[in-house]
Amino acid sequence: MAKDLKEVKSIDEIKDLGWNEIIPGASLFSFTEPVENVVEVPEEERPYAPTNSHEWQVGDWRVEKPVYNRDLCIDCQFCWVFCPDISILSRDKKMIGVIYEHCKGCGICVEVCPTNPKSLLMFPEHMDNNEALNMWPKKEEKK
Amino acid sequence: MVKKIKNLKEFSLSNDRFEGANLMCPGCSHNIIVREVLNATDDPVIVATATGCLEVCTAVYPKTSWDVSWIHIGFENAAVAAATVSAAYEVMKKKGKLPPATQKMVDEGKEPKIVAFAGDGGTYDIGFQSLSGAFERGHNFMYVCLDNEVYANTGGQRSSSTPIGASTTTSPAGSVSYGEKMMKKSMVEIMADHGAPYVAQVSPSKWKDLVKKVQKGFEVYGPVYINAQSACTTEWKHAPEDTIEVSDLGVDSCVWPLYEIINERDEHGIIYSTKLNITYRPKNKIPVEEYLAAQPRFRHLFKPENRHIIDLWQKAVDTRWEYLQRREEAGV
Amino acid sequence: MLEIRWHSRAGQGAVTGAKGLADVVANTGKFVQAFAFYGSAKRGAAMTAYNRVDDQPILNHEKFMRPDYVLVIDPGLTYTADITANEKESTKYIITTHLSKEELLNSQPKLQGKDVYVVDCMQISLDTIGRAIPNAPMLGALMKVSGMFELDYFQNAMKKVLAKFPQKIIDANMAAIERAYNEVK
Amino acid sequence: MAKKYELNEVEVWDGNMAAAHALRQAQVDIVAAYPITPSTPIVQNYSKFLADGYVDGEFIMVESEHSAMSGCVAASAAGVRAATATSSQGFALMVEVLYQASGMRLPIVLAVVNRALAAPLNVNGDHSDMYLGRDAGWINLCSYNPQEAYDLTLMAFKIGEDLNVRLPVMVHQDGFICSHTAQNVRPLQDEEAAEFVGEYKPVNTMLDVANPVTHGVQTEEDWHFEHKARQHHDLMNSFDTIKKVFNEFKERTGREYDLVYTYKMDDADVAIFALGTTVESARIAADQMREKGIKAGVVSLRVLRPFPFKEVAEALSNVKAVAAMDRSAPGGTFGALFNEISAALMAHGKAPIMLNYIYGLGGRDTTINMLKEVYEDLDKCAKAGEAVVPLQQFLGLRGPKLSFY
Repeated sequence: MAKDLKEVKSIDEIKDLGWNEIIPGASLFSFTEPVENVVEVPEEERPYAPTNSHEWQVGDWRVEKPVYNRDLCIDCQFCWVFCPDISILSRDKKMIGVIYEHCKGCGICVEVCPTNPKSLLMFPEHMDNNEALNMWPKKEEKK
Repeated sequence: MVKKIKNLKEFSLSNDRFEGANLMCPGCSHNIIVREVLNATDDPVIVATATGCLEVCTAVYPKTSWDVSWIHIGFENAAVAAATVSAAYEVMKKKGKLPPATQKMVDEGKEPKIVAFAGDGGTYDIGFQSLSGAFERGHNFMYVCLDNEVYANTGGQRSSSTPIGASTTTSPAGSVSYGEKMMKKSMVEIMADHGAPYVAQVSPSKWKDLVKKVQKGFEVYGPVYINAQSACTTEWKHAPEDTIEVSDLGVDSCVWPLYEIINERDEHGIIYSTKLNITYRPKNKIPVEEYLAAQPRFRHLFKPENRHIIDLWQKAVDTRWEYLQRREEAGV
Repeated sequence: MLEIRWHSRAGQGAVTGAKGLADVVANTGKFVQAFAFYGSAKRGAAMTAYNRVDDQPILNHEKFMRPDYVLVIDPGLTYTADITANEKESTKYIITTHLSKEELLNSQPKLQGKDVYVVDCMQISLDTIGRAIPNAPMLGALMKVSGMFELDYFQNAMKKVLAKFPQKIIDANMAAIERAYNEVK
Repeated sequence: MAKKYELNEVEVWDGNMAAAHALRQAQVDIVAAYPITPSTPIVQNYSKFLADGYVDGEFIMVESEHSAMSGCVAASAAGVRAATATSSQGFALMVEVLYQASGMRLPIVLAVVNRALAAPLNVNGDHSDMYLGRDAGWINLCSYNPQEAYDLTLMAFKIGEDLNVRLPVMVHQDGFICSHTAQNVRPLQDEEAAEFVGEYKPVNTMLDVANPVTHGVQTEEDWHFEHKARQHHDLMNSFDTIKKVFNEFKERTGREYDLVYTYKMDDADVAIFALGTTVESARIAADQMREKGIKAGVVSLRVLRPFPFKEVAEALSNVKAVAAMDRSAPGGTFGALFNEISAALMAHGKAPIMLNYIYGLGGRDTTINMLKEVYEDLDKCAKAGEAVVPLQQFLGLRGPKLSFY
């Protein structure tokens, strides 16, 4: 009998499965237990299966990372709605930060940010976020 | 059940059912569209996806990026897949054999929404037969075409959605060619002519317009077609951060007009009214040239010998914009 | 094993006739087979249908047959189709025609010396059913010639086969069977 | 609730009607189909059953066979019982999706009414379509007459849906010679058939919104091999379930099925190995040969896939010469049956003389006399102790004799 992927606890465990342990048909599950109405459950409370890409990361794709400056943000949610990678964490209509595990560094959030100066800016991947915040530019004069 | 979304802040309360760490390119519009569609409803959603970028990047064993049930069969059959899931749902509902959690949602007025996603290759070309059949049969589902005007998944070949002058890997611009020779196929009208109750064209950059149309689509019974502009950083060759800007240029130049066609039907399904509504009018209609200039796939058109194609583009866009406005005025 | 070949035009009901006969025979506990040669031609084209009847399960799936009975339900086929193909010495022919047996043999000399019966299934079906569907009367004629079943028994059995049809049609078919049974010579 | 269909103890059904009743009695939830000769009457009959209230599910008349099988895949993944029927060109159009159905491990039932493949176009029976799909990862059951088309179609649901199997099943019957030939069929009554087939057991249904499932993933080289291995393993191991279901069916009906079909093979010197209706015609030929003192037998596969490798070798272990009868244009090699039987025999250390006959293409009549000619050839070879006729011959062909090797 195939190992039930729902019982697999970690990503590493999946990698070691033999042909005899995988689910027939290569079906994958999103959660380890039933979630009655998923839209009512925020991601931090979901019983994600290790087979859910939420549990994986693509942060290493980035060359530059978006850094978020709370002091300037007006919580307009443009970054949230246009982020292709569900990497803008927003709760109760407030922008909280960037999910770096899932952010591929596309820079859309920075482009769509309407504040002046912007509340999100791209910085080199290796730079410390506090250092980046210290380097934040001043308000740009309208040309 | 229609989800109330007054503004973007309210929309941001949505808990996504599409997950990160998928393998789509940075800056891909497909993801933005999928999020906007799924977040447009709080009802359960079941998804079918055609072979294409979205499929190969969101369900690569052993991981899935979907928190809704999802199926992929092939390149050309997303429509029949969604349509048959819809039929299977209705059979099980009629027989009283739905799984308990699903039955509970239905009892609360939250009917599952069945959505197919496919690219323009899977829609305009290889999947057209299956799409046409499913629409003619009138199944209750929504079909969203992620229209990036190119076979992106296989490396940028032309499709029948590729616009004139675009350089693709099978319609390359060269010393004696300006690239793609054909005008884009008018998919929205073709699908409206199937008698579908609701058909619309959307852009992810105009999120509110998109969400509203998806919600309208979910409210009608029958097949709904949504043609979504999907700027492709890889094949349109713009920078990933420019996805939304390029999309806006398309909308504001009227290259990608936002409109809907509503076929109103009586209780026998006879269409008694067809209405085309333009849902967005740019305040300043910008020249097509600005849209083309933002995308290196059109770079060669700016050579002197190809300038006439830019003129042709402008003429085509103006004519079409005129046509849409006249239809809207005439109420047909 | 009893073998029957029908000559018909597509649309005249030979397949239905062959299947109806099979249905009736199967009810007696015998084993049956009913099939036809189909081509791509549509309504009006000459075609053949077949029956096999046996006391054992029928295993033979060859189309080749040396028929015990040849049933011709369209008058024209007597002249245009190869109705004597693969015949045996004992093969009996039941032929739809408005001619007398003598006139028929004169008009189609290759039937001379054979065991030939004539019946005007076409006229009978027009008179009784109101349409040129000569299959039911041919079955009536076959019953008479072969002695396979008594008329009453066969008519009752056919009523069951035709049960899904309106009473009017059943009655018309019964009349057609009876007339042909009585008129075949 | 579907109405009960009143059935006689003995019905006179052609193979298509028999298969249609089996689908009806299995109370298939979704039949998605496209018409093609000679399988069309199966889905016509089914839609009539639906129109008359004898079926509760849905019949979806799609726009192509590709969509027919795609619809079955989607319905099955959604968690409902799905089935369809096809032939020939329609089967060919389905092939892409056949692989998807088996790879996704969905127990769809496909009634295949075997027909030649164009060109030239031909609507009549041969096994070209069967051969085209034999490596698609489906269980393949073969019937020789309408009764068996009915029996095996009913059994197909029970076999494919078994939780140890979860594979799609094709049931083959010969175009026209079986599909359009009415013969005595003893059906089960509706309730008995329903009880035998059982309620559909959905696995990982897409309709369960509380347990989202992803069907039809992509695999890279790191996983594809394992999934295909698992699929092959489960297909190879489906023999146990197939035999179990055959046994249950026998207990219920007295009708006996086995992986390999044999007739008078206990003492046979020569054997015809064929598929489909020819198997039964060959029995008549074998009996007639025996009257002449030639010990002739017949062997066939009831289960083409998984291929009963060991049982085939066992069935032929004592014969001197075997004719593998392939009803499909071999396309530049020996017929598939010839190759597979030869491999089974060689692997088991048996080496009877093997002959290959290509026959019956495009519905060409296969007569008892032709089959007797084959036995005569086999007898000659058996007596000579070597092949004294060409190894591959075309049987019943006009023009000069065509043979190879």
